[in-house]
Amino acid sequence: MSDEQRATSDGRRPAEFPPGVARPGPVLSRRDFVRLLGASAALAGVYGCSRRPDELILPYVHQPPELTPGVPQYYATAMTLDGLATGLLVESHDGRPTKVEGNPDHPASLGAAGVHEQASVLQLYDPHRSRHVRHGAQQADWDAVARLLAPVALGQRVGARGEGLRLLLEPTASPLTVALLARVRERWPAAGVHVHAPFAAPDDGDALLPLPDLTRADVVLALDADFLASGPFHLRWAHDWAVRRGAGGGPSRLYVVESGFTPTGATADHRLAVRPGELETVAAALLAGVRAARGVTSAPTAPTTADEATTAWLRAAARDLAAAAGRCVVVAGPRQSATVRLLARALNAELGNEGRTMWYVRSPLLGAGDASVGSLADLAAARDVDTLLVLGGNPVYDAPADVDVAGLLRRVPNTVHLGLYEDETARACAWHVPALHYLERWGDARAYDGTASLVQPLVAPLFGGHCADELLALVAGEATPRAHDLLQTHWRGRAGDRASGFDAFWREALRRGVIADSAAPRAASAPVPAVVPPPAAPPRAAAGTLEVVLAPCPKVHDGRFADNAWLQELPEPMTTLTWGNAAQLSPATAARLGVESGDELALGAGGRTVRVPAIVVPGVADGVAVLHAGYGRDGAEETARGVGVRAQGLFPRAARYALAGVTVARTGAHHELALTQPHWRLHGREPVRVVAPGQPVAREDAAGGTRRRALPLYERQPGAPHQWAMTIDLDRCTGCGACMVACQAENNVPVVGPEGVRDGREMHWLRIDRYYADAATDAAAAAPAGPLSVAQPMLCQHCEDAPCEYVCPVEATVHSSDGLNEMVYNRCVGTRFCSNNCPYKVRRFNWFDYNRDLGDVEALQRNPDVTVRERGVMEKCTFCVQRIREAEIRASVEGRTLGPNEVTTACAQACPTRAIVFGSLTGAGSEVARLREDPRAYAVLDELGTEPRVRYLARVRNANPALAASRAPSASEAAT
Amino acid sequence: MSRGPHGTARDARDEARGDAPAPLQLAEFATGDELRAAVERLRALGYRDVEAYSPYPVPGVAEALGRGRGGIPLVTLLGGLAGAAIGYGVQWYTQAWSYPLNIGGRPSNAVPAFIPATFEATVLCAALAAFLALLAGLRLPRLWHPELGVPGFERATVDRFWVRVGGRDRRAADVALTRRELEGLGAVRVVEVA
Amino acid sequence: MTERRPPAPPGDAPTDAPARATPLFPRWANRAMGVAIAVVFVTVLAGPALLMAWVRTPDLRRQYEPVPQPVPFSHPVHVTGLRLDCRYCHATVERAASAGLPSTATCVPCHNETFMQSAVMAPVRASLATGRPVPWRRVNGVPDFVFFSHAAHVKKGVGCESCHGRVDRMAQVYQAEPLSMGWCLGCHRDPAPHLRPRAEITTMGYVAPDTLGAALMRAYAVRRLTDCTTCHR
Amino acid sequence: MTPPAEAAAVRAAPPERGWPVLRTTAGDAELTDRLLAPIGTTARWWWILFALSGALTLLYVALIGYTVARGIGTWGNDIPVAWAFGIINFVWWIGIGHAGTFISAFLLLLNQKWRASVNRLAEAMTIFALVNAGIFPILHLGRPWFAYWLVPYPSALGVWPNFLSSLPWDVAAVTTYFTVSLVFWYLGLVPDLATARDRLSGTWRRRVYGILALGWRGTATEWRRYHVAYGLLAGLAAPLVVSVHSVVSLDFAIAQLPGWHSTIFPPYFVVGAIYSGLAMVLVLVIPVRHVFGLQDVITERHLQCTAKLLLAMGLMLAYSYGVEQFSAWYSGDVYERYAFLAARPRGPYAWAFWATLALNLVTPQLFWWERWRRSLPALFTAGVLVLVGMWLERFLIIVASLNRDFLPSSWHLYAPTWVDLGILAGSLGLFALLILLFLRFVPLVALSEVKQLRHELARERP
Repeated sequence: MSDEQRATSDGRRPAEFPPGVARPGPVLSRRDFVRLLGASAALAGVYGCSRRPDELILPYVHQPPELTPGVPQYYATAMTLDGLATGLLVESHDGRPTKVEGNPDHPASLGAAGVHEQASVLQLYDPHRSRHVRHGAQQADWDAVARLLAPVALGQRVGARGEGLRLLLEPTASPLTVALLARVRERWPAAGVHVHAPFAAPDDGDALLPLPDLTRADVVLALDADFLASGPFHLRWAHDWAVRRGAGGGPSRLYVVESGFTPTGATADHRLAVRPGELETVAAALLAGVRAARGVTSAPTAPTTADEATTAWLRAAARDLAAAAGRCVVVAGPRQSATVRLLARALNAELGNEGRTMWYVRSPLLGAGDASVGSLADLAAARDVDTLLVLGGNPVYDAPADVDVAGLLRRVPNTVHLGLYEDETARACAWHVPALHYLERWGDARAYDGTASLVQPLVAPLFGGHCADELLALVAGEATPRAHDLLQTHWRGRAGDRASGFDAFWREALRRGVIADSAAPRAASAPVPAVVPPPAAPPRAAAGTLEVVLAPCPKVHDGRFADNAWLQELPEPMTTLTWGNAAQLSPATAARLGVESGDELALGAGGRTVRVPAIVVPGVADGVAVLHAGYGRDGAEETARGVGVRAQGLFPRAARYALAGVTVARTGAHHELALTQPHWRLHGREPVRVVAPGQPVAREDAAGGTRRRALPLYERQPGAPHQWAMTIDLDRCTGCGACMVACQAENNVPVVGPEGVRDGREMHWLRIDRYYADAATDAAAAAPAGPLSVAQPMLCQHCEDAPCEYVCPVEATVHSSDGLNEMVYNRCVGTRFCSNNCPYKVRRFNWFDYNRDLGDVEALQRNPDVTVRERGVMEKCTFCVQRIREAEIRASVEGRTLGPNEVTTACAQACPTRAIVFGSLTGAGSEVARLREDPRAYAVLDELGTEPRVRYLARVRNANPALAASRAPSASEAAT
Repeated sequence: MSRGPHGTARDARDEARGDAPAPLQLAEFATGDELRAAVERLRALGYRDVEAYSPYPVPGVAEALGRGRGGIPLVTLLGGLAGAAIGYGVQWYTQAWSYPLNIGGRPSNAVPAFIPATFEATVLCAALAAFLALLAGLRLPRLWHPELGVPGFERATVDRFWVRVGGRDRRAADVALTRRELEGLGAVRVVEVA
Repeated sequence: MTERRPPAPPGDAPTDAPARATPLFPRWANRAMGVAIAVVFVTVLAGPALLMAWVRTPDLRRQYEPVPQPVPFSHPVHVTGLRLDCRYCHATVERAASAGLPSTATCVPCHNETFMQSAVMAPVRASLATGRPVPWRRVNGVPDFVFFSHAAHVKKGVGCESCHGRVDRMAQVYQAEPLSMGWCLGCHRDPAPHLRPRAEITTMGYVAPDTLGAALMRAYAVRRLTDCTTCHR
Repeated sequence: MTPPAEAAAVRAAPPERGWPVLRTTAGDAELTDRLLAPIGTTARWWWILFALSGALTLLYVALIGYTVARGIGTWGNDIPVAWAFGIINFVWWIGIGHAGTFISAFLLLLNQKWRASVNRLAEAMTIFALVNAGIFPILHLGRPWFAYWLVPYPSALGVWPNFLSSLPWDVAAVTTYFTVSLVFWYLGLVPDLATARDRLSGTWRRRVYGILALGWRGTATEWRRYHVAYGLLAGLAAPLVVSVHSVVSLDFAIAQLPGWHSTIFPPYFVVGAIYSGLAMVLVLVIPVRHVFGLQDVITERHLQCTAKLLLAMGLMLAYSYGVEQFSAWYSGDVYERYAFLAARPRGPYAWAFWATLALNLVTPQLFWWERWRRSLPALFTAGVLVLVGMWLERFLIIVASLNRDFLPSSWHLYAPTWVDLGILAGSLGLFALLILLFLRFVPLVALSEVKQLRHELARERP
């Protein structure tokens, strides 16, 4: 269909196109005309040597000594999500932040960066950010806000002790913010402080956070915890888990009990799908089972669970845990009930893991275990509030359905909102103050384990704006607070005692991005009440109703990233759904309801209804629908508006994350879901291999004959000193998607929008294929072990005998002497023959001029080291050749030879589990050369004789023999 | 050697003898068979420079006049050979000599891959050679010919058959005699070309 | 005429059409036709040939075309006269992709107050006063999809002169070489003749002894880089 | 005997006794006038068709402009289906072209009498089809303005086309084919142009034909060498017919895509090409002989010979289909097997698969029976059906192979846009327009050949 027709094909199409998405323009715009002129010039044979345009060169007036034009620099800073920080190194080109990397010195990153960190740089340049202070309908300025909050004026309204003053913050662990809040409370003792975020760590006053040491855990059991792919510390945990998984002495074993299907669940060796209501029973059964296995007398008999298979599964898991007592870990999801979390604690205690593999830290979050900090519900209930400061967050959009925030904001005379956007909450507030992006502001933050970092700006505010600390300082009585000064005074107080002096401390803190030994002390044990509250009986699954789970979207989280086109177009890890959310149903449930992917459902509970398309996902527990939050936005974020459905509208405060007894009905409407991968079955093919521990990759192909390596047809041509290659360990890959966003940011990969994705025109150079073992997709979705699912990052394989190269008529894609499959955009005429002949289908084509309509602001994010492709040319993964060449030049400038492990690609750098390894095959100590010789190493489609430079390491399925009977792991399982 | 429509070597010799060219005379016949008979008879009578005109090739006439193939097959062959050489040469020069690149690991001088384009070049050059050889041999295009002004001659391309004698042919020097002989052959009419 | 003839097909009875007396074409039409064909033939052949020649002309590439600058800076005076090294102003040539244009402040140390007052230095004064850069006009440029590193070339022993010509003799700097891909390839395929000792990088009019090239190739580990991604990334 | 008597003798040969290749009773002059009559026709039907096809041609031009200005994204193509309508139309049109050369070259070499009255029209069809075929490969490029990069010329960049790729072979093949066909056609036209010069009225019109006729007079020498050259060209054109579509088939066969990577492709494509071309001949010849009343020149003999050829080609095509499926099954290759044995008969484009089989394999079976070979409606309909069927076959080969290749993760469906459909319609319009102009300005039957044939036949009769 044409753009024009597509516009009408889908009711939920966003009103505006996201930044960087081609819009249907006039048939022949002026730019087209100019291009055609260029074309005619080109026809005259002048292309590539056209008359040099008149350009100006503007040097500095005074050259800053630390700056060399054209040479990027890296600054350490930290990004916080739900109050907890991840340390980052941000690349800056001539003053423009262009790329985010993890900070190797930071405990929450260890050099990795997740999708949100990677994509945050695009949010900095989001043209939809608010640009002015607003009061009512008028544009106001900062001074007006300052006058409003000046102590005298404020006092007259909120009373001398601040009875009428309320502050609503997002969860924060920033030492500066906490200190400023203390000052605010000194000044206004009666003022109320409230914290709200839909998916922040537990808000039931539990101040202890589990801090497992996964590097030493032989057996891990997760109770609905997606600890490998989401949460404030997941990068670190994924790293630690992968370290143990890959260590000698056999891989660790991962059990996952969950209701939805998460990357962690897909990574598990054994997985149990249960309804959310059953989880407490399951946890209790596990505890009982463990006690029984350890021969503890007075072990209560295990409560009977739903069915025999489940009980058997739990018994086996319990035995396995007991066998690994002191070397195992039980983790519970942060959004589980107190009962489940306490049972997990009891399990770890029972198993003697405390002080060995399981530790606890006091939550650094404001208000953790502090009754004086109220919740959003308390605030909504509060009467005679005069002035309310909403410092970040979007409660109007994401509050529980039965908390009337809109009413509150209508009641309160003076409401001040601080945020990046004029979002739903901003529009309901009298005042709006543009917030600073974290790459624009000074501040500090703490990580999950308490480690503190400084947040430093890389660029002057693009649209003006202020940060929460400055507003708090205003309220606390400072006349003209500046974040930088506030921060320095705060830390001068605390760093003064250091011998080296404050300046040294300051410089070091900024350089390393971490404040030395600021982590919270680890507690070896946590108090477990003598009597763990008895598990609630699982709700009867009434006929025709579902249990609905609300989960943070792996992409837009709670909606705060909904305006980020990179994240909107990032395929959801398990469904590859882009540009929206859907109700995830198991095949059995879908069959029972008679719905297929795309059919619209009406989910109803408590008089509230949500209309959302269904999507069938093997592995979701039967009778359960999983909804992702963060969609159906209605703020000023044009990219986000109208994309997906607002799922929060269904969930009351009492059941924020799981709601039972939800009625379901088909509306008859159907939506064409924007999936990047509509086919999950393997059809007897073996792109992914699964082996048992220690077993080499199967040498039989699907047909049963022995797989012979295709003999090389042609003699190798002499090569360069380095031969670049990559290995991807499928046993470490969780499919989180960080590599995809990293690639997009590094290589100026455009966004095509929902229509583009539906038309199969997404531009990702690196995609993550998600396969389900066919047996699973058909029947075994309900089986206790759940389906076997494997994620496979797929990118240009840089074949040595590349099928794409010999079919290109103009030598636009050829092979370099160091083994790269080169793509020369400026030579490409766009026959697309190369894509047809690429068996991996990793080539991407510029169907429209995706970069033409980029605004000036968005253009600032572009990486100047990578050509921005024009319409009509093919593009694909280059192994980040710009990094390779820069490294080579740097080495030769420094007069040394380049090491084999010195260069890395954006995807490999971002990967938290180090599943992707890049380097040169030549040279001593080459890691990639070593991994290529691993018994698990294989090449996808090697029977075609393409000799790819990318090798995959087979997924390991470390099955528990006691459970292996239920599902025998083997290569053929993944294949048939 | 070919004997062109206006004679060649023989003309030269006549030239040497310094004879004036005999006036051209055209005789019209009703049927192709009459034409063939007339031509054969004229040759028997010793006319050297005889040409026949017909709307379609009349069997036997060209043979009677001993017309050859004008060397067209040879030119075509040479054209084909040249085409083959150019075709392969260009490919070898560009791929293996001027800028050899590693393309899919294939050898630069990929003989099998060069066959199709070589073949096409061969055919193209051969065909053009044949066409040009024909035009050149017939000295076409030549919009004006003395015959074309003769009233009634336009039917030579429709349904009538003509014979021309004269030119560098001493046998045709005697206009009256030639005319009688032509009429004797059953010509519908005989016209002297001005 | 008594010989037996096979029967002629029907319809051959003379159906006399009006006899046309005047010929369709005059006699000169033959030559005219020949000339016409020749003309067409030549133009068809010559057109592309001329185009290919044209794209190689200095005019198209604005080669040798002096570019007037806001400040009439004279390289001869500074290079030949004052013996300034190129790197005094183009400071980053050895460590960055860009050779770097001097910041306005670079002029100050030498150009004392009085000289600074001269009319030609007005833009420099303005720049120092307002903090706005001097708008120099680009002389040598490559398309956006070409990535050129000065540092890489200088370190491998390619002199400034090789691409920029005798700047010391250019009253107004102009583009000395075609800077076409073909031209780049010439050197990338056979670097040896274009190399010089690193010490001589900025020397103008340096002539390397014939044998030196090969030695420098070894000394500086120079490779023949004709991979596309050497320049296109 | 006197001429009238002989005329009677020929007239006495009725059509039902055998299949005369020529049944005209007219003399050379009358025949000439009748065959030249269409030139300058001003019939109403002509103007109506001219308007229609002209409108479609304008749409064609407009949509080409739109595609170039906005980008190839206005088409339905995607990844993995990076080729679709553009290449389908290219292969289809170039295939149609083949029948013209086949009839004029092969039948000449095989000395088939029935060639004479249809070869002119068939060759015209070839050239006009090639005009369309030449447009699509350029138009489907992402950056058509750089199409000339496929030609080896000494550029300032110092880079060249890649002759490992079949696309430069295409350029060579199509260019050669077009040039040779044009020369062959024109050479055959020269004597008739001379006839037009001498027979038509209107000085200027005659001058135009006169220039085109190059001063042909029909001398014995001219005829002799003309036949030598014409025979040589036929000898060169014959292998060209085989080579061109073989090269086109290599666009697919040199790829390793299941459904493309098949050694039977070259002969298979050549057969299919001639097959569709013969169908187009039927679709053109039947109405033309009717409106111009040429039943006695283009007789039932021609139509039934074409029908027989259609049947023969149809059977060869059936064989090719069979071999494709068999080798897929026999290879045991999982990808080949899926592509042919699963995806095509049962996949998303199964409708195209079954439609192709029905249209291409069932239709020609009609012509085992003489009564169908005689029936004009049957012949015309069969022609249309086969043309549709052959287009669908190319759709199947290209789209149904691309949309499901090696990795299931990259499978994606394809749907054309209104631009795709408009361009296809436009190309049909241009073809029709050119045919109409041909009928109006060019002798549509080879006059001299028909006259010669007529006299040969007369001589053969006792």
